[in-house]
Amino acid sequence: MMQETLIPKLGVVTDIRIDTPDVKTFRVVGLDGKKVFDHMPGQCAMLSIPGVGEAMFSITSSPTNTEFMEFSIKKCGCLTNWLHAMDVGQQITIRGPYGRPFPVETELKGKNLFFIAGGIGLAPLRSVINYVRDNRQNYGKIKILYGSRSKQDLVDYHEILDEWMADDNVEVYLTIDRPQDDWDGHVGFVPNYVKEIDLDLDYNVLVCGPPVMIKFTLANLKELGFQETQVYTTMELRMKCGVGKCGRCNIGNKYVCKDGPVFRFDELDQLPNEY
Amino acid sequence: MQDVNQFKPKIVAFCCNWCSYAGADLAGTNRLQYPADVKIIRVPCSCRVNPMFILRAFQRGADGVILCGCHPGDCHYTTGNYYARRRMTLLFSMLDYLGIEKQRTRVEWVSAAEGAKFAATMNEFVAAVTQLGPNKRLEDLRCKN
Amino acid sequence: MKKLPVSKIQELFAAIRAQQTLYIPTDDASGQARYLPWQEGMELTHALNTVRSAKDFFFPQTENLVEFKLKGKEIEIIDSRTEQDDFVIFGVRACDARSFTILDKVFLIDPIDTYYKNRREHGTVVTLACTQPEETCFCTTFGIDPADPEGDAACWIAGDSLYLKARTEKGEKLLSALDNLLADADEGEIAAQQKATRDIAQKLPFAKLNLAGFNGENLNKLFDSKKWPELSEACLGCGTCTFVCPTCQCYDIRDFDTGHGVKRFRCWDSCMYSDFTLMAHGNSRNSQVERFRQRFMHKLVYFPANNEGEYGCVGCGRCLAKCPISMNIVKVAKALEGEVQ
Amino acid sequence: MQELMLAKAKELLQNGTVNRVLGWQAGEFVYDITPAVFESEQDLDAGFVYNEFCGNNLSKYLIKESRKEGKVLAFLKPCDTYSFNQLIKEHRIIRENVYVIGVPCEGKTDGETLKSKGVKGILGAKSEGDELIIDTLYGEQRLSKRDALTARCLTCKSKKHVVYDELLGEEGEEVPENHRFEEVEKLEAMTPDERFAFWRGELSRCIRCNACRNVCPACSCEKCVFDNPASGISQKAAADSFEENMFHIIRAFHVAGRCTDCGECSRVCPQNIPLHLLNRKFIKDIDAFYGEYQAGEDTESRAPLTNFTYDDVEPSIVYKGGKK
Repeated sequence: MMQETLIPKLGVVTDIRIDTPDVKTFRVVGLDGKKVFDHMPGQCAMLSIPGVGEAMFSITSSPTNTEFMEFSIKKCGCLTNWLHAMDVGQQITIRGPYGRPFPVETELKGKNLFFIAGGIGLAPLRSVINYVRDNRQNYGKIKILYGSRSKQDLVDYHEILDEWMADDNVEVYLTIDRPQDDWDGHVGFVPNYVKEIDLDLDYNVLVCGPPVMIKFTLANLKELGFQETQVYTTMELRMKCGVGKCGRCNIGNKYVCKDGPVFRFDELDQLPNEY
Repeated sequence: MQDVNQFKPKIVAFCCNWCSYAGADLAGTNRLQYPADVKIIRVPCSCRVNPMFILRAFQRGADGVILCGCHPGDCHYTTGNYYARRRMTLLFSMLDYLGIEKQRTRVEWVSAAEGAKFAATMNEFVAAVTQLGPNKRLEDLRCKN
Repeated sequence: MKKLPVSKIQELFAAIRAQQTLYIPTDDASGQARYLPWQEGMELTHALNTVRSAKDFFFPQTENLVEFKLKGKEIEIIDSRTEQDDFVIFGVRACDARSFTILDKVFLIDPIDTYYKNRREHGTVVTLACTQPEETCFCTTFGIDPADPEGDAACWIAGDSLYLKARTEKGEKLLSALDNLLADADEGEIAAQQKATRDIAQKLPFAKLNLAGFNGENLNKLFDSKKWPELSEACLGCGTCTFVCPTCQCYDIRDFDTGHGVKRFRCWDSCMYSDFTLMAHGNSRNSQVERFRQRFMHKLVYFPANNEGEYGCVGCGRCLAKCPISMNIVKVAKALEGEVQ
Repeated sequence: MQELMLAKAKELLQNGTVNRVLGWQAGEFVYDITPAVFESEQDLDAGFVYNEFCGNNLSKYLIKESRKEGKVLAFLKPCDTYSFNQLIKEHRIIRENVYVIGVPCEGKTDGETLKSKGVKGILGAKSEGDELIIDTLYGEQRLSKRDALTARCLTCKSKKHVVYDELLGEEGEEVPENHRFEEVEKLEAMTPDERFAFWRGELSRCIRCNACRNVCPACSCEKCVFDNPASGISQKAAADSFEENMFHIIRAFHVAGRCTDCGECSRVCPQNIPLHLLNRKFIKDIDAFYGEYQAGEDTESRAPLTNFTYDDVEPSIVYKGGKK
């Protein structure tokens, strides 16, 4: 049978983890208890509650997780409000995977990787980080810089503490925007912290976060001597079809859902400034 | 024996909180009979009902829509029903202009003391709509079946 | 090539109708040209083209994609599609015929849109050559010959005869089934009529519209042009141009709660609408300048950049005739011409 | 007239009375006129035009233009001035920032109207006495100016401006014998079944392009109810006959009592749906039930739907008839 792109599959939410006051992580499997489909890090899926809406979310879990998929979702609109209000056992519809993943098996293979994430921007990068950690032999040094508004707003804080920071092969830098009583780590914005980290230029950088953070981070990276060809990001625009036909995520001659969401900055530079 | 296929219209009645809803209540406590297919929607004032409410009721399967409010001059908010009166007059006239049966829509003023009038109005309206048959001209086919 | 007397066209329609549904452009009760299913006695319109384009046949304004039933936490997905019956569209003009090729490049590339494909496979397109192009026509700009239209089969009316020629297997199949009505004809018989049409086409006001610089290479130059605010100044932000356009293909997917289930449907959408790119966190095209630019950039620059230079316009002239403020692709192209040459 | 307007515009630009001019710009053909803002004399010379094809009602653009810096000169035709007044009444236009020059109007024509009279391949047109001489791809055609008028101009209610700062040309007269409700009356005289069939035929052509809404000077809400996804209306999907009825009833209702009958909705409709017949029905009913009222005639009076009297007719007048 031909692949039906617009007809979704069913999934069921088996676990809901409260990450921050406005972010929850949902674990989704198919009705048969298995993963609904395989994906590559950076790819997305269309989740929907019929009658409420359908939207694109990046798959937070690593492809190396063969049991289930996870989505870290921030509450900000109609659908996400609904998702935040639902209970375990709720069925949802899911279709995908969509988009071009991070080139973890090609351009990024064997390279040193520097991950920079801000707030919910960790969601797509978490998939890459865990993929890379599970295939550790294929990559060089790994640094992770993650910042959020406050300690409470750090997504996946426990996984960061228990797994990433415990991993001798990974260097983790955390920061929060403003000082806080129970925080003895770094305080300050992500773009500034980038300049404080001891870093050589032999890294490929993967950035994701709010648009302003990306803008200033990129500027600071360039100041340090990084080339645009070394820096990747993942984008978000309104999407409906997910397959480059409905027309709304169109920037220049690219469709974010199909030709992205992962772009290298030199590719973005070619596109008109409309994102 | 009653005909099981007999058409029983679905009626939506918008009732203002202060008069008509209390009137309906009174009809109930006085054990006055009116058809169970009249679904009452309580609104703060008859002027809370905008044309979209009426149309939406038809879309969702109503065969007739009636708006009940305080008698002119008795509005809890002083003037609400005067505005509702103009609005509904124009809307009903427009529906008639579009060829939609004018007997499907109605406005009645029912006070809190007029339980009997409420029941009688409903009985009469249901009878009128029953005669018209199901709403076909303002239905949304997607909501059927 | 085959022919039959124009006076027998109703017999031809009846013969086609005997096998499958036939749509022809005809004048409706209010005198507007539109495609309607042929019934006995229904005549071809005298208008050059239909008000709405023919894209509806393959990409209707609204269609159900899938239905859901919800019960507690459970969801049931119901694919309620039915197989499309075979149908013939008769009298499609050369521009609209080309629009199908353009839509194919959107819907039939991987991943294939099965809804579109289903209709496309079951539809046979019979085109009709133009004889009296109008001032708004500029199909020749896109290499379309109004006197020699594409399609599964093509027709010409010359003198008292209707000439028919099959171009594809589907067309062959249709014509062979009508064989007893048709007589053999020679291509030479339509040559004079074709020449007359082409002569008029040469004289049209936009026959020499120059789109030379509109391609991917000048993408940013055109995008950054200072002319967009002025061009879009009067734009109302309605969707007229989009909805009458035979090649506009953007769509929206929405849910309708029927009270006993949810119908997910798709409908045409327009990049001219303010909510087209609206997200919970903001809008990437905030003003009408950007939305206006998107539509013309998409047709004149982005589409050719992705499709070997083929423009997303067929020069049918509908937007020229219908825009409430008479701002259109020709004016935009002419205004931007200077930027790239 | 065009020369007069051009000279006036230049003079006012020069002496600093205004900073911009809102007018009509010539297009590629004789009939495809676009509303435009001219900022300099060169701009004006390059494209400013005023002729029988300048039908666009410019008043709605003043919502945006009057909020920009400086003062804008607006040329308004008699029927545009009604819309302008109505927008002033609704506090949508900042009056101090607009310099209104009333320009006379003898009725307009447009490409669509000419084509509906069988004119094909229009290349140019010029007026000569009572006739319009149209140059076409298929030869010259002559049409009397009366025949070339758009439907809305045939039932023009007034050629007199209700507001202006300055007037060019001669002031026109009101047209009391405009017969603009004749079509409405014809429909009213039909049986409900005939009316239903008529409107189904018309409204089923609607493609939900929203041109009628977006062009309407009375539809000036910051956010339209139809743009609200939570309203439950599929704004752009002609998904069901109900949706079409709903959209058009509500659209007309929202402008009831505020519609000046400028006719832009019917002019822009790509499907030629006679939308003005819905608006006129409301105008006629308001006149009949609540007394003569012309929206836009003044900037003070209360609109019929935000007003009442204690002895208004009861809604039962519709389903029972007579009882005033």
